[in-house]
Amino acid sequence: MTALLEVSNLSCAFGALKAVDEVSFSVREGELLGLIGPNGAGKSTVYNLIAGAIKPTSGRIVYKGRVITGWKPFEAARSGVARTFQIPKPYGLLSVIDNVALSALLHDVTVAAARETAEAVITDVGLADVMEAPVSILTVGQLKRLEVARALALRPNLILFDEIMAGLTRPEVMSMTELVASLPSRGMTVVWVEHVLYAIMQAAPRIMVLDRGRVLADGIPEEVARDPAVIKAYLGEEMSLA
Amino acid sequence: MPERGSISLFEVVLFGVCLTLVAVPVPHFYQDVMIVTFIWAGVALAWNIAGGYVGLISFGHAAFFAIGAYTSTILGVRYGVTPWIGIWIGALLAAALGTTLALIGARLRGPFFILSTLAAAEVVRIAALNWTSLTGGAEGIWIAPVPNAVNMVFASRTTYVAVMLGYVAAVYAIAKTLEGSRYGLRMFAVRDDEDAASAAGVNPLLVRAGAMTISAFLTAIGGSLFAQYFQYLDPTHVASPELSFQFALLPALGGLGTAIGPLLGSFIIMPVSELLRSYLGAVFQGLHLAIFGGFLIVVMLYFPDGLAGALKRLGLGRSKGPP
Amino acid sequence: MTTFGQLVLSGLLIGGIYALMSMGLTLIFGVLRVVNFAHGEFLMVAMYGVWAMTALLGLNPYVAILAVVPAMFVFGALIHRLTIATGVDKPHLVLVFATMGLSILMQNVALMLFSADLFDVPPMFGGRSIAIGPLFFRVELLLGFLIAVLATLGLRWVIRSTYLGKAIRATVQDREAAMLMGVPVPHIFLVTFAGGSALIGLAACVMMPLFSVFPTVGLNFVLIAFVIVVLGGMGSIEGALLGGICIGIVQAVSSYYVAPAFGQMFFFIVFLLVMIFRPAGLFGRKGEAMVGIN
Amino acid sequence: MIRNALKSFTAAAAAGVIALLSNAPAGAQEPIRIGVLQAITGPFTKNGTENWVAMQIARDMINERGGIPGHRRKVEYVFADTPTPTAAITETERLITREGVKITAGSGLSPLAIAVSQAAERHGVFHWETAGGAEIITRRGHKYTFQVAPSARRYAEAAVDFIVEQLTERLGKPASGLRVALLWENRAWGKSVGENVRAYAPKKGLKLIYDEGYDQFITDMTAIVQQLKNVQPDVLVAISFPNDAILFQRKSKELDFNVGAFIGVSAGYSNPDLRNSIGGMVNGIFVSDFAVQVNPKALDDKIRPIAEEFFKRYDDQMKRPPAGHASMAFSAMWAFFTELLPKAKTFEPAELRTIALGLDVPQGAMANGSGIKFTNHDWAPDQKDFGQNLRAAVGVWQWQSSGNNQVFPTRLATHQPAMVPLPKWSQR
Repeated sequence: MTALLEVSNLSCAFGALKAVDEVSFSVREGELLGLIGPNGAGKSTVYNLIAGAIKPTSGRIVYKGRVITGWKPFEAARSGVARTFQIPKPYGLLSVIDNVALSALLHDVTVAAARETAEAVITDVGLADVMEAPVSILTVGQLKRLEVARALALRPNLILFDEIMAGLTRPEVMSMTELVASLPSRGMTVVWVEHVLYAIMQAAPRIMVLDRGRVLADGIPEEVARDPAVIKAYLGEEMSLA
Repeated sequence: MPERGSISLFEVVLFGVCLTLVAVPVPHFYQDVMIVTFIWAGVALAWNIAGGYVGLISFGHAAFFAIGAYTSTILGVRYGVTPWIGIWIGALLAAALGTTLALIGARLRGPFFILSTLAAAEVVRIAALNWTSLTGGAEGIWIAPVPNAVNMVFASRTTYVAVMLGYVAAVYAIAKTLEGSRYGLRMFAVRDDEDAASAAGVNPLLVRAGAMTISAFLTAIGGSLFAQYFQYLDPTHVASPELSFQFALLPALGGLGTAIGPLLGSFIIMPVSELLRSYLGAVFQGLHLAIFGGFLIVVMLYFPDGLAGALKRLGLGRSKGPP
Repeated sequence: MTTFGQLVLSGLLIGGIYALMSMGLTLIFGVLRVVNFAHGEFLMVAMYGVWAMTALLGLNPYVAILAVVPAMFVFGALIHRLTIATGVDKPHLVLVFATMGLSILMQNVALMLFSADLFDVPPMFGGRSIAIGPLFFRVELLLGFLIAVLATLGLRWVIRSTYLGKAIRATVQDREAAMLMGVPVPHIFLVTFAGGSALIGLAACVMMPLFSVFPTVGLNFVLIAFVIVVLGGMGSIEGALLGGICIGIVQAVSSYYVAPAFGQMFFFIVFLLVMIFRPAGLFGRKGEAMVGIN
Repeated sequence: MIRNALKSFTAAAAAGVIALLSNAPAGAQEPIRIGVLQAITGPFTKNGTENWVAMQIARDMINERGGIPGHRRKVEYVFADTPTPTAAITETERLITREGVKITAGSGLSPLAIAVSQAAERHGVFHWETAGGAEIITRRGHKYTFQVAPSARRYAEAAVDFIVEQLTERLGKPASGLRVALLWENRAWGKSVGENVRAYAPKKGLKLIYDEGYDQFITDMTAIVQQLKNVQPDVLVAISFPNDAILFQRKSKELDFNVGAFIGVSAGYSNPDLRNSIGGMVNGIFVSDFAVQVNPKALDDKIRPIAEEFFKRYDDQMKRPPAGHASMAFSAMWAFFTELLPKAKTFEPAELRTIALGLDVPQGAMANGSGIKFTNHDWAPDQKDFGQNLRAAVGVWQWQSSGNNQVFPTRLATHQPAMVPLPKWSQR
């Protein structure tokens, strides 16, 4: 299996603050990588760098053997990289199905077809009952799932999740975790930034820990959880592993 | 109220009414009101494609209107090119300016974009005013009122009404089709959240430029038709900021983002303001405009989705989503 | 050389007055993120106010400041309560059109009250102008310029050094955060809008000795104000002053050397160029324009 | 009890109303309805309102005298506000098709006149244009548009003739040696007068050493005044509107720009409240304009009292003397009532047209010293005078401390030109 995504010596600084400092890692085709770390560890920055939302100060990102450092978000999407937004960004004046249908349009030609795709995905993430509703009436949990739905509707190779569990009830988390875990089997590679550890720890076969913009640990959940450095980094934060 | 994309009974009836209005003999005054209403409605619809669908609020559409009007007229009067052709040339020129403005404004949002369009329109006005050799300057340029189908000058008022209705209908159809199409969906997405749209593979700049181009194109056609009906053009009239504002106000009052909004806006506001002027204008200097201003404030603050939205809320439309 | 000197001098002085006239606009935009399209009509109202003070009470326009500025503050507060406050957290186009309606309303009410006649205040300082060698300027212009500079410094001080100023800056940086920190944001908005209007009142007092007032006088100035505010970087007070002076000089010099008829066109082109290459304005902070997103 | 009282009261009131209604002179036919179009809102408000007032005075005066002579029919106006050209068309259409008027009058400013006359012509309605000056109004081959007011060209010629006949020797220079500057506001009016000056001046041996236009929204005149200062003209002809006229005078004084003689053309400089705006600075300015208050000797005895009454009434109502366009509006309407309509039988446009073309009213028979002689209306695009009133009086009057006094042409003059050469600002 070749590396789908290759991140090498990636750095990004905002003024004096080095949010990401010489980070390198690679993700294989069909892998599910969990990205965790205490607040301000640089998770979201790495995430946005890959998604093309911000440009790195140095380092490079290779996707499918192609250097994509600092590409535009829509280029990312078109070449198969989907993302969600930590703070949901729905199209406020559109219905749920149209929100998703827009993503589906990346591959579908007609609106009708896109809406069909959208319906399937929406059912998948469990929003069937609000299919036609305006997004204005959705709860936080539902908005999070809408984000996931929009990402899935792009039918990407690489899908980036950003704290999709935040604000979800425990049962919601469970169903969502199942969904995410099932994605690799559907031929998608997943990079998943998450704060809700119990979810990611059980779903992700590989966990990478970031702290102060550097990679702290990288391995299977059990090892990572036992890693003293990680525990030290997380000290103070309540932590329920596995 | 009609749904996005699909044609509703309401629209069919509305169109029917307009057709009969054209068919049956009505006093000239009403025909003129209809002509102006139709042209303005068409331009309002065109404006809405940029302003309502993509959120590119423009206070410079008079520039496109003027370019259309002047191009077809100058070609016709000076070079004997029939307006039937001139219209399209004018529309293309305006479209080019539209694209340019969208690209110029690539980094501009909200008020900043508005002001850039306002400034661009002023440049056009002053140019038209001073480029006398081409536009006839302030004394304007006029079309000989000699009826002749080739010169698109008609003997009967009714013909004009019919042509203008054709224009509105066409623009409405285009707006409607856009609404239902994938391009429409992309426009709405860019308007509502550019980052999300971009993350969904939509190139926002392209969408903005496209919308502006179409909008300018259709506006210019309205300008040419107006010139043919009015048969006299001068910059202080067809390129004035006031006109730009009017083009923006009608959709805003009617309701942005759907085709029906601008249509209702024009069909209600234009006749009403004409009548207000007719009956109050002689009594109280300025009263009719003062009323209009106040009305605009109230609608914007308390019915931000315009008359169409207000009517919808009054239950005239199918309710969306679960109760 | 004399000619050029005269153009620059006159441009500089009138520019200062343009700046003063734009300060209210830029302040209101900077804090509320609202472009007040009725700005010109606020100026018109204030100018009628000054005229009334001089015509009815025989006050000197500069003395009238004491009455007009507070009056405009109240007027602004009133307008804010009645219209702006309702729309400030709605999409920006709501207030764009609402203020547009406001401008139409005010213009025509003025027309009903004052007719379309031009009103002026009697000339002061014996209507004489001061001569420095071959260069001439009117005392009113100089006074206006100085008042503009003082206003800039004063405003700067208020924003930088008072509690109100701190609250305002907090609001500008992050409404929600400010709210959480206990800054009464709605109140700040009210005060800012009223303050902006008061500034327009000040401008009116300075302008009345130089310009006639009539219902549509706003049109003559509002576009200049927009250009200046964008040039200076929306929301930047110092920027407004520099922008105003820029426009004043550009206008005078370009009209002289190109052609008076194109003087107007010239600064719109300047404006568009700035828009393209420096959306944040010549003196504005970078990325400022992006904040315009509603 | 009270109810009864009310009953009887209402009854009485009703009776009174009826009495009032039936009060019209016995045997009088229904009034002659004339559609009047003036802008009383929008950018043209000022002139429009003044014209409207003057026209109303004409109506009242004729009605008080028992209506149209020989017909005993009163005059009734149907008014419409025409803020923009578009509005002008719809409003004209309304008056014609809804109110059924066969005669329209007014419109005043050229852009509006163009629209109104076009709509009227389309319906074969008789249009009596009282003030619009642009030649295009009548150059379009309309059969029923009669422009009583002088065209832009006449203002230009009056100004130039005045310079040649009156100013040259006063300034002690031959026409050929005179440095003349031309300044115009670049909308329709200023442009067309400017063009005509440009065309006519050389014919009279004058040469223009300066010729510039400026935008209506100008806020700073520095550049223009400085340019003029540098070219040092002997005479300056300026076509301005009120606001820019004031700006220009103030800036000239500020920059101490002095000129031998200053001639303003109509609009801005004829605006009566110019004196309130710039005070004594107005004195000495010449204005090429419709004749306003002309030498009574120039008026024939029939019209003299009428003119005086008009000026009085206008003054009572507006608290200032009428501007040229207002007094032209009055004169035109009065002539319409007393010269044209009495000859009419059917009051149909076709008939009115024949009468109008036949009119031969000597100069001095109208309240502002004009007369009426229309040129033929056959299609003749090159014909400058086409459809114009050759006897519309244009003259030059001067702002003098004693008032606005007619100084040119000598036939109408009440005073001699004064303050030539114009004293330097330092001595004013």
